[in-house]
Amino acid sequence: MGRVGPDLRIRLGGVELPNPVVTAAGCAGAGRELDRFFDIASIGAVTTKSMMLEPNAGRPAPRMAETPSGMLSTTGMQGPGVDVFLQRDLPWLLSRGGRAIVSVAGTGVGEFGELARRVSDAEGVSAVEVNLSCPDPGAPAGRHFADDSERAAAVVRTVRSHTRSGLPVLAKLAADVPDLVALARSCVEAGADGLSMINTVRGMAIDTRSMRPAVAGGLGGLSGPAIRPLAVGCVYRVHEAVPEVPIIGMGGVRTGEDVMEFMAAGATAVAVGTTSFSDPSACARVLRQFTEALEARGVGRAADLVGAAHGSGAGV
Amino acid sequence: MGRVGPDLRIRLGGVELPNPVVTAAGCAGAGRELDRFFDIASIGAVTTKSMMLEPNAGRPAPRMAETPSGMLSTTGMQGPGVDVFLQRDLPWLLSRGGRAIVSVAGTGVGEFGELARRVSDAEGVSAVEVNLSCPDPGAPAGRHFADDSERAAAVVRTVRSHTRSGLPVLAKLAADVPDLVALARSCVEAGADGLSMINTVRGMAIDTRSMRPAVAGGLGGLSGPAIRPLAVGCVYRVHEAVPEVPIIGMGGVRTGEDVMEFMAAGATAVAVGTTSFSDPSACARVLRQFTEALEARGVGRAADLVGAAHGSGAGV
Amino acid sequence: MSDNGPVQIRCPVLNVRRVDAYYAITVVAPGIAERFRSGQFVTVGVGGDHSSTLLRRPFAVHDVKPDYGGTVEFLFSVRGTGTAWLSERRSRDLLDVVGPLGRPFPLPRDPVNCVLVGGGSGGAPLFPLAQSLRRRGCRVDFVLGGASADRVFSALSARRIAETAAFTTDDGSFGTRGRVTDVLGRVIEEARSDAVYACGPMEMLRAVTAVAGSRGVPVQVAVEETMACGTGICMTCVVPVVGGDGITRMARACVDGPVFRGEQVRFDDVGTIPFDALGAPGWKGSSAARAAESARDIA
Amino acid sequence: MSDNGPVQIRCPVLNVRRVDAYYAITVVAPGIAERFRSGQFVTVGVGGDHSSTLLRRPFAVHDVKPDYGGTVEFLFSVRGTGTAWLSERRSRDLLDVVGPLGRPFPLPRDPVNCVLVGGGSGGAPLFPLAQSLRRRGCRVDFVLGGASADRVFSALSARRIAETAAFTTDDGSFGTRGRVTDVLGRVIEEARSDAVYACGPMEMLRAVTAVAGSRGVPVQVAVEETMACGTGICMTCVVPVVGGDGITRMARACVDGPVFRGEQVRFDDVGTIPFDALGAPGWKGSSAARAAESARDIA
Ligand SMILES: Cc1cc2nc3c(=O)[nH]c(=O)nc-3n(C[C@H](O)[C@H](O)[C@H](O)COP(=O)(O)OP(=O)(O)OC[C@H]3O[C@@H](n4cnc5c(N)ncnc54)[C@H](O)[C@@H]3O)c2cc1C
Ligand SMILES: Cc1cc2nc3c(=O)[nH]c(=O)nc-3n(C[C@H](O)[C@H](O)[C@H](O)COP(=O)(O)OP(=O)(O)OC[C@H]3O[C@@H](n4cnc5c(N)ncnc54)[C@H](O)[C@@H]3O)c2cc1C
Ligand SMILES: Cc1cc2nc3c(=O)[nH]c(=O)nc-3n(C[C@H](O)[C@H](O)[C@H](O)COP(=O)(O)O)c2cc1C
Ligand SMILES: Cc1cc2nc3c(=O)[nH]c(=O)nc-3n(C[C@H](O)[C@H](O)[C@H](O)COP(=O)(O)O)c2cc1C
Ligand code: FES
Ligand code: FES
Repeated sequence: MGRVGPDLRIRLGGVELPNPVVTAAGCAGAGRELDRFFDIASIGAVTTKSMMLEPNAGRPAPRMAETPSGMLSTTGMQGPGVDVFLQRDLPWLLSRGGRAIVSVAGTGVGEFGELARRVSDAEGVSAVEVNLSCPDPGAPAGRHFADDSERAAAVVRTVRSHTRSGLPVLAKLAADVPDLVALARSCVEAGADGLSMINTVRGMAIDTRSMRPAVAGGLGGLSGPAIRPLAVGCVYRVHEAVPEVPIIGMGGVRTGEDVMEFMAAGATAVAVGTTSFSDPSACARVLRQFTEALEARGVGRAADLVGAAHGSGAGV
Repeated sequence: MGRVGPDLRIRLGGVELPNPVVTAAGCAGAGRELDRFFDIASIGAVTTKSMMLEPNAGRPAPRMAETPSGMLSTTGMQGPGVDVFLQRDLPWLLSRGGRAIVSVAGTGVGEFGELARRVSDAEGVSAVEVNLSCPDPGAPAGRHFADDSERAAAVVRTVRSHTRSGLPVLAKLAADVPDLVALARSCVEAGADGLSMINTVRGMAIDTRSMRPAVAGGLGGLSGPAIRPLAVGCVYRVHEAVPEVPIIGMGGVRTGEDVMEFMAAGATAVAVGTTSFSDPSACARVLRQFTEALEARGVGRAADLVGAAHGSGAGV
Repeated sequence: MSDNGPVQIRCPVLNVRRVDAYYAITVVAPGIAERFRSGQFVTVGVGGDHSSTLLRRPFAVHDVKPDYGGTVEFLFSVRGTGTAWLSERRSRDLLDVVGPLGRPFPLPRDPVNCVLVGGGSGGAPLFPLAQSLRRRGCRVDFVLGGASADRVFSALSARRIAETAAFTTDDGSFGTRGRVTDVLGRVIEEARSDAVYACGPMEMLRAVTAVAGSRGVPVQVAVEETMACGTGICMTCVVPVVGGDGITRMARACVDGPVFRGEQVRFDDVGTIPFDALGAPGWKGSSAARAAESARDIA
Repeated sequence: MSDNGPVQIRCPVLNVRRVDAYYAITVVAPGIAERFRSGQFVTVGVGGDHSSTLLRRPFAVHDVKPDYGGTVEFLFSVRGTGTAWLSERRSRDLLDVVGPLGRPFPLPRDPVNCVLVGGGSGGAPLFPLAQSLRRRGCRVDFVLGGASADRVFSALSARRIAETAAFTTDDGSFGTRGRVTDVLGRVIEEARSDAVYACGPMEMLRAVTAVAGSRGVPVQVAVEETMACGTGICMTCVVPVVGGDGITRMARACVDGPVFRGEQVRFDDVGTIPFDALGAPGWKGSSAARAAESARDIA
């Protein structure tokens, strides 16, 4: 009808995405399953499940438990290994016209570098996301790279140096770290072109019938709308500290209004995670709702929303 | 009818409570308002709003926002000051047959000591709870005592030394601290007889109509069932580290099953917080449901549940 | 547990009606009906047991009837998730209702002339008040305003109960185009009003207080602050209010209010902590003030 | 977007019936009905838009009819919050349904003899299967078990469709006291069965696989693992399954299953990661295995 909608384009590091709605790592496979419910090329990008160097069988079942407005999960990054992904899944996604943000998960700093090299050598990747919520073999059990700003920076530095220039490196941060803002600064100093946040938050549920933890291994990762206020708070604080760095905000996004909320807090793009489990069409719906919300408010450019909630009175 | 129910008594430090259901600080005033809905003497104890030395006007409105299965709040510990509490509210609660866990909040280490001294001098207090989620004037803005295990220990040490022996001192911990287990150990070494956890978790919501943070001041504290998995995980981890130390578990308790869950994770008592806002009879209902759950499972002593979920396979 | 405080009951819905832009729900709640005094409100759980919306929604009581042992009616417009859910209730559904809550409107001892001013759904609590006043032989005049004709609350009943009833709408679709305060002065003069009662948005209450104050007529206002608990335990609903002792306190709208004397509400400072409020940075604690505080009752 | 994959639709409820210990819900869902093949399941959103229970609930499809363009029926027993909510649905309510999901039961090319074994609500998916098999000229025998008479699923229809139907209950209140596997061997022998199809709890599937295996009869089992998404993207529903290449993989019950060949499921290792599974600590990655992996299709 010739009507011109709002300009949805956003820039993440050197790369432009047609709109700010992307999938969250581990919540969309590599896009193929969701493409049965909506056109996977219509959203900003697919962030893949975190890829490891070798095939990985993950954690034993039960791997999930439902919690109030959220869920706990512990999949242990099961996957076929990065090479299978690059040979089988990435070409499919690109052939469909989709964009890929490839998440990588190493078992050590060196492995992150090797992962980055292989991903960087593949054609057509839009960005590399570094999952820093991976166990650090050099730290006490249960500690992730993200729990130590120095170790996180070492990973980011290695990934950046193994990634061809022009391909943005995004550091994926967690909320339950000793000092989020310090972590964000370290990652940026180490060469991250952008930040993704937040990963799941460590938590537990106990099945009161069996009196055992509801997911195998005890602790799981909490995700879903329950954690949205935590996530929005993290994005707000990090955007305040490093306003020039693009952020992919995520954590419980369910509607177009939630995208507005994350962008106002300082996110440049927004990822849909757990909601794709309960609503396989969610990404497309959220993008539509977001577009309508912009139109209703007469906002011409999505990018203008970034950080809108900052300013006098909102300081913390 | 002469039927003997389960033995609900539990011990917190040197003090015995008739049952494990208590109120959470700041979610029950000093018991008077809730006593209109159930007999305030029937529950384990009332944990009071955190008392400061001087009257405190708190934070500007809006002070709350609803979030998925939770709420954000920022009351800034408004209250009349500890003396008014000790003269007006405490005698009322004791006259009704209730038990008081008095929460204290200082603006500095010394003030915590003075608060402890005054509370300790009052007759009939069951325990002192030290709210470590208070701004530390010696640290950067926004940092609480709980964010620094050393500073937290200094507060606990001072409170312990100003509190008469026999009166238990409980350290109230937060989940969003650099190292919860280290914090717990420091507080116990500094003389805490027990630990309470978790306080609200820092988060934010943005009103997408005004594009401003929904509570004044930006960050608020997230509470309610949304944070229960975080809280259960914290109790589990701390009980694993210091199994001999009694814990008051809290965070999103809504039903008797939730009490079971916290106790299985390692809590000796369990506090009802936000749920009392939505259901003023909640404490009595939760206690009834908990008692029924014990009976249904044939558990004779509530105290036997403590830590039941620990053991092989549940490690993290 | 005290006997004349609020109660919490699961009450059956008697009916849900549309009234212009509003919904009216009547529940069977004898315990609440018998305790109710005008100006008080109820809070209603929304969304069912597994709802993600935890907090109760507050509504002024619009009518109380003796049928079925005692019914309570409240009116609302659909704003968000909670009111949308309520609008879908049907007869015989159960609602979890707590009430009556808050301080009621103080009633004059003598049969004086009262003007009742309501904005939008703020008109609701004025109807039981009008009836109480009439029973005491007071003259009642109404001034009701709204954005448009369908938001002017119960114009017909107002006409029936009151000596006179004036209406205003923002868009001029009914009554005078403008605000309630545009006609209030005239009404006060013509009716020789001795007292004003008002309920509606904070801005309206401020303006009503100013109009009445300039004519030396005392005003009682019922405020609507966001409330997490409604019972006085959460401290989220505070409004700066000057006490009889001249000290400003952050008063809880739910138990210290919702009814306050208009001139005691520091309307200009709503949404702030006035510098001189009890316990604010500028407040100088005196032992006398503290002693006064400790003598005050809390609810 | 592909055309024969699952669809997500808001479908009106046609009716909700009680059937012994179960509820049966029929929804109008032409898009799902036309794509459905027996063994597939649907997932249903529960609790409404503002529910705190986020995840969809999976249910096997029990019946598909051409009425109203295509209806889909599923049966369930009330276990927790989601099924309790579903049991309260009424005609014309809308349900958010995704389906059909998962790999269907493979059907024999020739008119062979098939025995269908169901435990509790696990009987549900066997009914459309029985019809498909009958249409191909297969002989169908049923073995249905349950805790008690009211949990033995659709005994009447089973008798109507099948050549023979045997029933077992734990408490002996109906049919033989005991387990389905107590009678299965006899049924296989008497009916000279060429294939077994089974659906029910993991323990039952293991036992059925053992009984059939010892007689050299192939088994197809439909498993019920906890599922967060049902569409293959969350990796929470995994079961250790040996592939044709001899490699054990943690297969997704939702898209790689729910139907597997019985002898390929490592029942003893359910709830663990077998040491030799692909990517497990004991697995030695060979480039050949990796090449095989990359050639596999994912759904
Ligand atoms: C004492 C009192 C009496 C009231 N009486 C009436 C009445 O008779 N009729 C009527 O239509 N409305 C009345 N209100 C306002 C009514 O409570 C809100 O419209 C309602 O809570 C909105 O809920 P929601 O879920 O639809 O909106 P949402 O925006 O989804 O609610 C989110 C949160 O904000 C709160 N909230 C939103 N709007 C308001 C508001 N205007 N005032 C207070 N809290 C709000 C809700 O309670 C909830 O906690 C009254 C409010 C108070 C405090
Ligand atoms: C492929 C498949 C087909 C199924 N078909 C049927 C059927 O035809 N009829 C029927 O009655 N049941 C069936 N089930 C089981 C059914 O999904 C559960 O009974 C239902 O999810 C319970 O939900 P709830 O909210 O009542 O229970 P809750 O215990 O409150 O659920 C909490 C969470 O656990 C999951 N869960 C609980 N029990 C089970 C279970 N037994 N299997 C899988 N997930 C579970 C829920 O989906 C939810 O995510 C099937 C399950 C699967 C995986
Ligand atoms: C089942 C599941 C698997 C996940 N896998 C990954 C992963 O492989 N890599 C990663 O960086 N984040 C992973 N995440 C975290 C999400 O990408 C996201 O950060 C988090 O879930 C918060 O968003 P949400 O609340 O929208 O789900 C996973 C989350 C879930 C629930
Ligand atoms: C409105 C509000 C006020 C609170 N005030 C205090 C306080 O004064 N002192 C304190 O230690 N904790 C305070 N808390 C935290 C609670 O005691 C409790 O730790 C937290 O809310 C988690 O429990 P819940 O989810 O059951 O509410 C407050 C919480 C809320 C929601
Ligand atoms: S609403 Fe909780 S104190 Fe008023
Ligand atoms: S349920 Fe999500 S992959 Fe199977």
